[in-house]
Amino acid sequence: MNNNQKETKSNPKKGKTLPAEKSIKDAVLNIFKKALADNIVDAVLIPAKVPDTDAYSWILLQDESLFDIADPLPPVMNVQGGRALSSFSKNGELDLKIAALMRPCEVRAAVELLKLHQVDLDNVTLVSIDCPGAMPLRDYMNDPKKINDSFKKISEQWEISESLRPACQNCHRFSLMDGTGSDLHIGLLGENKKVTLISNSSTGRDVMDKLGFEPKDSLDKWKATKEKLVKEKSKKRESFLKEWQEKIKKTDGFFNELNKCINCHNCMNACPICYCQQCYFDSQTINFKPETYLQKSKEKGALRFPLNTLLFHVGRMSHMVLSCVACGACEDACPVSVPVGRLFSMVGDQTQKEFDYIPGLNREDALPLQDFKKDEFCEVETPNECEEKVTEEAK
Amino acid sequence: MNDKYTPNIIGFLCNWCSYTGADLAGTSRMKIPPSLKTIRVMCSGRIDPLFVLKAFIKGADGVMMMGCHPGDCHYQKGNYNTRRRFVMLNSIFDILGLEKKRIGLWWVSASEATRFAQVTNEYNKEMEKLGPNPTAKEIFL
Amino acid sequence: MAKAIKISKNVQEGLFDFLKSLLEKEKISGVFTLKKMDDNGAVSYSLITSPDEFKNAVPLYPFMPVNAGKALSSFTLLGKTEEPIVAVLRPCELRAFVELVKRAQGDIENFLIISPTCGGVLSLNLMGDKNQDKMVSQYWISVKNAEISPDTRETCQFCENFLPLNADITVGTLGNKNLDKEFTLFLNSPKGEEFAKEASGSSVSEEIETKEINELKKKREELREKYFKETGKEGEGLKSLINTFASCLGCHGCSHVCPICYCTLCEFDSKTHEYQAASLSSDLKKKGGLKVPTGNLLFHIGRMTHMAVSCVSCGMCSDVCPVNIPVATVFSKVGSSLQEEFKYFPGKDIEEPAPQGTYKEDEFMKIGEQ
Amino acid sequence: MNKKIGVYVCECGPNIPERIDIDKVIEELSSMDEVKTVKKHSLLCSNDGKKFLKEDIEKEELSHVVVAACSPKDHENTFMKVCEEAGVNPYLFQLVNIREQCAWMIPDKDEATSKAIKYIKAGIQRVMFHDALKKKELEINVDVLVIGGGISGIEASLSLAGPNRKVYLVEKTDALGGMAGKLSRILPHQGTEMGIVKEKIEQVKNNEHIKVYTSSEVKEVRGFLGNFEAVIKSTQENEEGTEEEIKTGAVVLATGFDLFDLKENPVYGYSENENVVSALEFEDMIHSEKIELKNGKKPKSVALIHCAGRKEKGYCSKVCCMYNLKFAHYLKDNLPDVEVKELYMDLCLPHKQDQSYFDKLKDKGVEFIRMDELVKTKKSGDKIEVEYRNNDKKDKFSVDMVVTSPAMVPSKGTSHLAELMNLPLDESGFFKELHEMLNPVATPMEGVYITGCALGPRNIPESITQSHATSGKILSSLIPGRKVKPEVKVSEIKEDLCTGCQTCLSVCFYGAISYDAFKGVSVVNEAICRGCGSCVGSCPSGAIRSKHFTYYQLYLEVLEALR
Repeated sequence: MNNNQKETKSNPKKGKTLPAEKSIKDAVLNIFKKALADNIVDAVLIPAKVPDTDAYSWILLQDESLFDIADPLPPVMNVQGGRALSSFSKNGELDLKIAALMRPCEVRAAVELLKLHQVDLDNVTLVSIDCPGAMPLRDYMNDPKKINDSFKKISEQWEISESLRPACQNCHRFSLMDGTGSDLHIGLLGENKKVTLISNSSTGRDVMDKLGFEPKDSLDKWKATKEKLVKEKSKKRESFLKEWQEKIKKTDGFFNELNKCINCHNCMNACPICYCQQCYFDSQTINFKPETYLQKSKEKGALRFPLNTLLFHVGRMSHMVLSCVACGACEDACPVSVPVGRLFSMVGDQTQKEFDYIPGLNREDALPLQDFKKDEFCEVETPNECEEKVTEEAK
Repeated sequence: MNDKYTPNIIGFLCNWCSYTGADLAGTSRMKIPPSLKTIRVMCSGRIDPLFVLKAFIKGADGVMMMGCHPGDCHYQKGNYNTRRRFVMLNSIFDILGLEKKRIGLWWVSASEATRFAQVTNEYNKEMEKLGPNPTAKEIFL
Repeated sequence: MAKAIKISKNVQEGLFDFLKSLLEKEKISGVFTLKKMDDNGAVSYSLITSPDEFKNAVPLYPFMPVNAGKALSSFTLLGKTEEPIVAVLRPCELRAFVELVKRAQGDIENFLIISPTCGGVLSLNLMGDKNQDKMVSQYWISVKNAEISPDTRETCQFCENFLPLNADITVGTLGNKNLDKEFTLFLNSPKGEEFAKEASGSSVSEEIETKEINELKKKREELREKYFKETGKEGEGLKSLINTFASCLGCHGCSHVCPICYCTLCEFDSKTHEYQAASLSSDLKKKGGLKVPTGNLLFHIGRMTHMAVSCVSCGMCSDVCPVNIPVATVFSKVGSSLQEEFKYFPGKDIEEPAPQGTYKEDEFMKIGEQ
Repeated sequence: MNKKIGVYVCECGPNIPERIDIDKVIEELSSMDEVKTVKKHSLLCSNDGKKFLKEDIEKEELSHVVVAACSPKDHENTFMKVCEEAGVNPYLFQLVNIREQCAWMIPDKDEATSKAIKYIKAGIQRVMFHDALKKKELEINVDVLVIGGGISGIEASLSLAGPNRKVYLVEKTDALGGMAGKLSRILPHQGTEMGIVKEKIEQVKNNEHIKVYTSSEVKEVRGFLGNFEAVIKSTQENEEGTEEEIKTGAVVLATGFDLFDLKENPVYGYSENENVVSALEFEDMIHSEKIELKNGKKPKSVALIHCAGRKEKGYCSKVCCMYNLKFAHYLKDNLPDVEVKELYMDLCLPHKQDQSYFDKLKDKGVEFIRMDELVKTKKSGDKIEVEYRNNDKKDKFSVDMVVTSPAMVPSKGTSHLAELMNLPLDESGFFKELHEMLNPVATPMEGVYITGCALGPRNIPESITQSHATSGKILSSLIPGRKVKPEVKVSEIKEDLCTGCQTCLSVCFYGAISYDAFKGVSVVNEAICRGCGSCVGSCPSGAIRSKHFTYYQLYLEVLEALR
């Protein structure tokens, strides 16, 4: 199907490989150091480790010395990068040039937010990076040391480990392959002790020129390794999707997955796409008098509290699932380990296919619900009416 | 003497007493530290603790709240609320081990220009001693 | 000596049967209590109206999926329930409900409140754990011996207000050695006595505050001291505060589950406090760098100014924190000092106004005069 | 942004340039792209200054105006008017105080200049977020609510009521007249009986413009000058609780006084001794012209005891001396051989006729005894023994009858009413005037006035004078057809954010906020709100916004100060 066409849409020929004797991390940071030093950008948005703690967070750095605490690929995804970017660029005009280093799913989120006018990318260079995945937040918080070590291993060997976040285990868009809407991409795969800088937009190209990195190195090795890994992960994803579609098909399957939910709405608040200040499902528009609740309870024998759990999740789905980038932030933030990330990603996958839409892929693609084609989805109407419509259009 | 550290102090003054008192201090040519930037509100009751907190977090070296003496509030009782809210914020700072010197509440009436001059100057000295507010340079707020 | 009845049954069965009979005899229209959701251990609060749905009720099950006070508030937000309902709440949940009623966020009328002498609850992320049943039975043993169960949440371990206030009926559990044979219902109100007639028990008169309970209180107070010392190490002030909240995601789950945070839209989620791109360059000039999203401390301290004085130390905030920040401990610490300052005991008396809404002319006289 | 901001720096003659480098200021500000024009003027508040300002605003077609000059206390309104004339909403204007709080308090010119710049920049930031508020005009209500049907209330009602002004007179007892109505005869001329009070009561009853509510009390009053809402509740058994809501433009408190309870202190021997009577009881005797002991005999000796309750209450009730003299005259005139002793702490003879009135008594042989304290009054046989102390010397005498004059104390309703209307009381519990000397009948609540003994002990002429004063105040402010412009910088509630916790209600001292149970949100009555903003500080969800002092406007000032 034409998804595949899209998957291979952006297809850069060449890139710039840079040495990484000391460490990959070092090599990556050097790119940004240079960009900052040469005033190509005024500030860099990058994950960093909070001094004297195990905590990671996003910092927007201008002072070169802060690179010491920066970490391009931390073991956890603390705040979804898209959210971080939007948090300071959504109000008013950004008068600084910023380079933002993010995981592909975070870049996709940023692009979706752009379409929703929740982020200002005019002065932002989005840089994606080959992503080995991240570890579950709570696991890390429970034992930072242990998780750090295992993550080190995993990220070096690009292993699809069970100890990764479920979202990352099932992620097949961990690299540039599906034309992630970034300007630059940093390839880690393939080349040993090297990183590859790949431009993915005119902005990216421009930045590379300014950096004096001429894209003349072949990308074959990187591509080959990547394709292999993508195949592997795509297979894993397929099986994951099947498994969960089965689960949900069962009566109440969906609800049973949610029956631990306590309405803390952490999932929503961690979700980069849920940008509303006031979630509709928090607002007072859905309060009823006690009698009503009592009535509901009498109909079913019992009424579960907190109320509206199902409404919240399905409602939220209807609001954002077409833009769901399957980053898994929601599941990471869930205190009662509801597989909410997997549920949304699974539903998202289906609905997005319906609309032939891949969130965060392409800045030009309109959001499915902000766009329509007269002759689409005839099947939901009666076929012959549909026929007429189309022919009428033709006239 | 040029590189002498001058603190950045914000003063929330109620319109009827303290702001008038400050005006009077000016009219009587009293010397008030330039480090103090006054912000006029109608009643000290309007001073949301969040203003103080936000000013503190944004790096203000000192935040002064000023209003009419209890019982003299132009709006009759507003400053009693102010007092409670201040006590609230103050003990939060206390228990969290934040520098509570950096926030303060003073009653200054419209006629107490001298008191205004005195408290602002004293406070300014105190802040000079205390040095810059770490929040001004802190990244991880 | 308090009025009480002794029921010679296992406390869980006993309470179950009592509630069931109330429901069957239509003395009440519904029971608000915990209910098993499935076999993998999930429980959740429910308003149960039909006796056969009641079979899954687990009134004293040691989990707090939400603060029931908050749940009851969402139930009675638009007015009092017309039909009588029994609610089984833990002491902190009851206090929370009272605080909410004070703020017109709920109505306690027509409720019969039953509350246990509380041994605490297990941490939420243990819900569905493969050892859940083992831990629960362990829990009941420590309740019998009035000990602090190791699996209970930190907040519960140092909770000193584990005897219910304002409950119509108090279920005596802590320190009752033969809890699986007999237990006591303390009847604190005429309403309680009225309903207790339905319970098949012999009336006795006992003291709620037994020796065991007082000892437990002591133990917990010591723990409290300890935990309070450990969080926000004195002196370090700002730095330690920053480190404590360093990993905060800004998911604001703590305020979403907090029973006292009743606002539909938290001020700190509103546009008001959003970062303005315009101030970025000046901030970066000053600091050289900036953590984003910003406003982390503003949120936490700001939230304190709003609710800490009414904090009932129910621990929900810690429970839902995805990054293990001891939110409850910090807030409980701040809260208790504020409550001392204002001589306010949250959840004690519905008539007593919350400190924000009142003042005395002759309090804090020194403030502002220096 | 289509905002065109003009900044005008006033030199205020030599005042500002002396300390602030205005050209530097102008240079600094001109570089801001928000600013369309920056100009200076030697004296903006002068006529040609205002002319210049108006014309320049028009010429530059400004949308917002910032004036850097003196304190807003001085000329905010002046310049707001100019803006209005120049077609700019007066609230899209900000006056920055660079004189009092900059030039005049900072000797160092550079410091003063840089601070001035900060202030003005803050003003510019702020003004961009101002809302174009609109002053509303409210038709004033000229009617008056008078609380208290004593002589003061009656007098006030009579002098206020007229063809175009209705008066609602509320009296808690079942009859008008109050304490004055209980007096036998009224000083100074002994001749008059109850006459004048009766007369006045009649006049009130016959006045079609006065509506009298006896056995009623005021349950609720809120509002401000020209716009009060009150609820009058009947306390009569048969119509218990019937309420009437009225609208008036002013409120007069004439709640009068009560008498000190002699039982409070045993030294007066009041309760256990039938021939110890209170002044009011004696008035009744005079009224019925039966001055008799309980046994029906005429008293041969009477002691008139002044200052009962003076020590306890800590003030002189001012009128007792004179009516005691009145009693003495009466006794001497009607029981020629009666022996009269007056026992006083200090004699209070404030008025011009008083002295001669007192001297006459000496001629009539009344004995005046000074005391520091009354020790006891006790029965001995059929006589009453009165023991007192003067300096450190104790002494005693016996009489047949004792008349004790209790002090005037605030009437029962006072504290309740004060609470209801948020009015201050003085330390003795009487209403507190706005200023004893300069504003003796006004209160902190504009449109609420006090007269008579509600303010403390007074005699009848004084009370009447005050009632006239009160009426004068009201008549001169509540002119029919006049309009009032209520405060527009008031609070407003964003209903979608309001949780209905009603914390704001409890911190609003004007009762300007009410709760809409149907919507479940608080509602601000803009006509009553004074814009103090106390509610804003109390609202956890940030649902309340105080116009012209919004969170953001103030926050911008903070940011600018910290930049």
